Amino acid sequence: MNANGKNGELRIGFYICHCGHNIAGVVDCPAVAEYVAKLPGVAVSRDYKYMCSDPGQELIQQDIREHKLNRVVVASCSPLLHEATFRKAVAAGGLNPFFFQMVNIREHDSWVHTDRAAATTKAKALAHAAVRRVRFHKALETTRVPIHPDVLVVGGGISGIHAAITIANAGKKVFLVERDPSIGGHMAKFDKTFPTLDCAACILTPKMSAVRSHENITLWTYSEVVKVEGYVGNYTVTVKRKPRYVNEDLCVGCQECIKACVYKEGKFPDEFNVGLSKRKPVYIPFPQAVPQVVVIDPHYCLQLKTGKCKKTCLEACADRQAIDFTQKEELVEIKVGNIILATGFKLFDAKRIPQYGYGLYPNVVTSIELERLVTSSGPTSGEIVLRDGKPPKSVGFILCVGSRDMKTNRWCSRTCCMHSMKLAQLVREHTDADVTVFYLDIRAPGKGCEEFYDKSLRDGIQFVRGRVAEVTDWALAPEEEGKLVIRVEDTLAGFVRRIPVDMIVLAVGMEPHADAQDVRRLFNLSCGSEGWFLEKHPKLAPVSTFTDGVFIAGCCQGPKDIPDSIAQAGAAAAEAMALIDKGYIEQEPNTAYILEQDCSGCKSCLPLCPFTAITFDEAKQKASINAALCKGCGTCVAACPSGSIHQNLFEDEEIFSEIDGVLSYA
Amino acid sequence: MEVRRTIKYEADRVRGFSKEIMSVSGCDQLQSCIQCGTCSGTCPLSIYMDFSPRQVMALVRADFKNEVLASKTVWLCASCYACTVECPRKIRITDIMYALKQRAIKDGIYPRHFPIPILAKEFSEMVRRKGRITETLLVMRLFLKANWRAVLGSWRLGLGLIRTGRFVVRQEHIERQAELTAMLAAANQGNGKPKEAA
Amino acid sequence: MKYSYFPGCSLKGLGRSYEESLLPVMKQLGVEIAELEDWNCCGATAYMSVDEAKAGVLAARNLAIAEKSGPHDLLTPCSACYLVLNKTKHNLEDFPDIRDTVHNALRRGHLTYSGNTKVRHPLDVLVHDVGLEAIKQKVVRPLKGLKVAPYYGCQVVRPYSTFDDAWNPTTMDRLLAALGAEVVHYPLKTKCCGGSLTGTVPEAGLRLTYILLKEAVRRGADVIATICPLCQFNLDAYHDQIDRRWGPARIPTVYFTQLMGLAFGLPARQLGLQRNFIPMKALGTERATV
Amino acid sequence: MPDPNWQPRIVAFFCNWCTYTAADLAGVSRLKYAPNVRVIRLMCSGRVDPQFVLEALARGADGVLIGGCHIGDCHYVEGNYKTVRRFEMLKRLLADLGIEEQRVRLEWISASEGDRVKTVINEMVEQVRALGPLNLPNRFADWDREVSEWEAHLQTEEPSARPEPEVTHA
Repeated sequence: MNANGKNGELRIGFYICHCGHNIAGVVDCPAVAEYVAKLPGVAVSRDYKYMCSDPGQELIQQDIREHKLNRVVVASCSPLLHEATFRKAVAAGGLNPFFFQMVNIREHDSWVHTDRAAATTKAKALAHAAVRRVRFHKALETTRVPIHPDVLVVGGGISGIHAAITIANAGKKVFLVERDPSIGGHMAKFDKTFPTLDCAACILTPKMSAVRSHENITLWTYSEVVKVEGYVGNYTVTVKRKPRYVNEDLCVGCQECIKACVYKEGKFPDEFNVGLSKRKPVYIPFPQAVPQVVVIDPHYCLQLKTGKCKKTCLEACADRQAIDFTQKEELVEIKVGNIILATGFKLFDAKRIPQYGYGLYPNVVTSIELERLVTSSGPTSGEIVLRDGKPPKSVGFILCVGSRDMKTNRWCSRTCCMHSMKLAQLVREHTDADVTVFYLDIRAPGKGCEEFYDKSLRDGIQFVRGRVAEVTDWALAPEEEGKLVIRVEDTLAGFVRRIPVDMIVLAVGMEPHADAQDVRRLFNLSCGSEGWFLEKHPKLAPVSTFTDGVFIAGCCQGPKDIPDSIAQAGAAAAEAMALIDKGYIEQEPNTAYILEQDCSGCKSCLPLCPFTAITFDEAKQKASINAALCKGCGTCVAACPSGSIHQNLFEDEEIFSEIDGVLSYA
Repeated sequence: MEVRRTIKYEADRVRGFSKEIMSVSGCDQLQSCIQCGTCSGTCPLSIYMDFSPRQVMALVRADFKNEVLASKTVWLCASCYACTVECPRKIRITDIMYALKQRAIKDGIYPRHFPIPILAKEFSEMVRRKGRITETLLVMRLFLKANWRAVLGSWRLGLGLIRTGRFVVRQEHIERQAELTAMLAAANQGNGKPKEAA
Repeated sequence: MKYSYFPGCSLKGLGRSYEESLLPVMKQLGVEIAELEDWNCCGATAYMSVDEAKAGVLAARNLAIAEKSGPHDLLTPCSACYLVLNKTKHNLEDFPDIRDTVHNALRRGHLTYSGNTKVRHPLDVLVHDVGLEAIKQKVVRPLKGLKVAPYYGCQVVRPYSTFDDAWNPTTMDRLLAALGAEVVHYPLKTKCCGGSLTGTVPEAGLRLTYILLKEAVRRGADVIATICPLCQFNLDAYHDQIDRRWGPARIPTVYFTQLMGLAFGLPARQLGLQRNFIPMKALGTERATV
Repeated sequence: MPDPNWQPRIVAFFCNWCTYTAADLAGVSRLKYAPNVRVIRLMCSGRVDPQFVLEALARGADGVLIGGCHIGDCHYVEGNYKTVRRFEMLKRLLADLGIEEQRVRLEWISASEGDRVKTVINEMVEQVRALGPLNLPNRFADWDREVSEWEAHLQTEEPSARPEPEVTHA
């Protein structure tokens, strides 16, 4: 016990936190303190209202000085929350911070049990284990790992764009990788934004241009991350750049090739207009696309499909020679220190609720389809019309389509109420139609949103509270002939109604991308049960993840509106920049090490390490571990047949003493 | 003008009623009801009900036992299960309706001269005694008990059934009636374990 | 291919033409059918309304007898029986309390049920076990030009069906098409026919029947095909009352098995088609006298 | 007759990233579960040395629960694969020792599955409760006593039966 007091005496300070009533309401804290006081080596044992408060931390420091403590144990909340706090306090008291052990009696005890006696017994057992364990603790030093200053942002929607620009403006290099041929994401498809009704393009386009022109941003559209290696500060990322068959550096976006294409008219569903219009095999996704570079779709291009085409596009491009049918997929490797994921969401497929007739009745559309219809740059140049070209006389909005429903998605998608009211107002603006909104609850908590709801009410939009049961096309009354009929209980009036309308708009909710699980694995993240990326802490670390140096922003974390997405993107950028500006991260010294004299040279540890931290010295016939590469999982420690591998902070004797400890009190 | 007070006082609630209904197998999900009205909107018969299915859910949850049991709603349920399949909270509404019907019959609280509870009772009585149902006989019995006038109104239907050879007058029955009777009697005793206090 | 067969009370009474057509069709296809020995009433929806425990016992006795009789699936043509037997099967799996009560009662009759017997509807068996190809091979008189509205009703597709969608089932559509019939788009295919309310509360029950009929007529159907004895009865038997209340909506309603029989070349009388109130004229069956 | 006040004692080894976090989540969500489990935090389920499990049982635990990230989700890429392999070995060993299989359980619980922590712990506590106390420490004592008695017996009764130590001379 080299680090103990002068004569090797162990002097442990034990502190149990009441956490107000959080712990003390279930666990008898004074009784635990009394019990621990009698354990060997314990010099001080106290219970205190809030250990994490300044006076609480001061108490530890004072005791270290006055009682010559050389070990500290705090029983309070989860170490994932406050271990760092107490280590700092211990260090401030003049002790090595790793002479500390934390006991989780809140998340693992008082919050999950109701029986006071049993919870107190458990707290004593856990405290006993820590007191035994801390005896074996050693003085350790954290190591510093430098942070690579470049950042990768994945996803070029409004969140990714904002994060990239924020970081680039601070003078850091950013790689922005987008899967589609243009950045802009969902927002680029919107006409106006709630609750201010300002034009989406007017506020988004300048940011998209800023991305293109920013000297610190490398923009790779039509690209996907395929591999991520390394760890915080030092990630090596492989990006797949899909061939667009057009040289980005040479194309000037004149679109002559599109005009010249052998397909005289668009023939294939236009993704940007959600299939409401047609495009050619060679196209630019939308007029404001960034980059202004055409893309050739290999699924439809005659030349790429059959090799037999007049290649009129090549002629049109003439001496610029930007079109290159030989382009191949490319893999590019980059090094970055931090990663921000802003991969967004996908819209709920309305066909999954067959009773609303989407796909069966042509005038049942989704909210995003109406959004395209209402946009002046859209397929109808801003005319809201039925499939037959006539303007609707009545429009019904059905809310919560695929949301708040245990059979589809349980969550509230948060934006559909406001989005629908915005569209409802635009319908009123553009047509003479009567508009009825069918809702469950109007959720308008954002700034200016309740006022927007009030405006909708005063604009004469009808609101019927009830979840629509079905949309049908059969008439039971003369006014229903030729109409779509909504059957719904008007829950406020208290009876069932049949309401005939010309057009029905389904407010489809948000859900995680189909490949969210693959992306999650790629970046080593967790997902909640719904499939959204999981933040490190729902309140205190909303953009951090359990993987250091990987942050999340926008709707990949859960449904949110534009202001919230941007706020998160800014927060993620700030978190990344904080790490970059600090220049290094302190690594938990939980690395494994090999006692050379005990190593038998059996090599069984070598293949176990996924980080190739273990090397073998053929001359000495001994293995050794590179602490800089070791991530501290301890797998090799458990596997070493000769017991020569040890792990700091998780030494065998520390764990054995913990096992002893938890079992020593019935 | 005649007026009626509709206010409800706390004393009008029958405390524990909702718990009792929710303790019936499969009915606990009622707690999740968000009063969206999908059940009423989907129900083909809600347009004839005095309380819509959604309102019944609310009344049960708030312990308004007398109001629920006296309503026609549960008896108008045709057991088509549309509400159960469509409910976004996966509430087994049809089963709750059954639980309410059972409760109503047990407590004798149901609308008077209403044929449906009578049908249910006559049906079960015929099954208990014969093991099988002879529909035409059952319907005759029902009409006689609930509304003998209807027999006259349906004479054409009866005649048609006779002509098409569908009017069966011989009571169907099973062979081992004693076995069935013993089993039904055993069902009365529950699972053979002492019942937990509700 | 062998199945146990639970006819249910209706197929011995008002719905006897269902059985009359089902059995020869199955025979034609080489499907062996053995009627359950001493089966009892499934309890239907009425018994559930009175006593849940007894309703479970009634249904379980049949399941137990079926299990005792062999490892075959239990063919259950009546929708109500199909629902009740399946529901009981599910309840026995899901709710220990019901399980204990039912098993306790079964012991009195020296019966046991371990949950092995599957309850299947003939539609499911015909399309998924026998197969459309085998059925097509038996067709000698294709139902060419016959416009059929496929009507499934409620209790086969909801809530316990495992073989088709609860909102938009298509099994019968495909079967009818295999017989050569023209299948009419009929979005009311899973709407309720009114069940027993047609008799008890005709104002409500018959209105549902009327809407089903009217919409089938409006969509140009010659005949409605059904899979349930109560649906068939409701859609067929009340036309005089419907006429009086809302005006005529006359269209014949037959069992899908009757259409199969006709396509297989069996005589209409052998399929019980003479029992219809509204006769099927198109294929030259005898007109029932009303 | 077992002690009516007997409560199963279960030692759990949870990985820091998934299962320990899930247990924290269970706490934050105020889910309630049986108080019989004592959790020891490790960075990865791959750190669980079979000896930890044996030690826990030898020291009086009635069951051991190991919790890690789902396969494919390991924070350390593949640590939990090693856990699986070791666990299989361990189960065989425990079977040889006559310890019931249900006393040792390996579960994958991700950081978001707080409710699963509750379910698994409650299930396991009930399973172990049904099995009754394992009581290895006392069994060891019994075995020790038997062995020493037997040795003593050998020494007193048949000293000549003991083989003479072999001595070799260089």
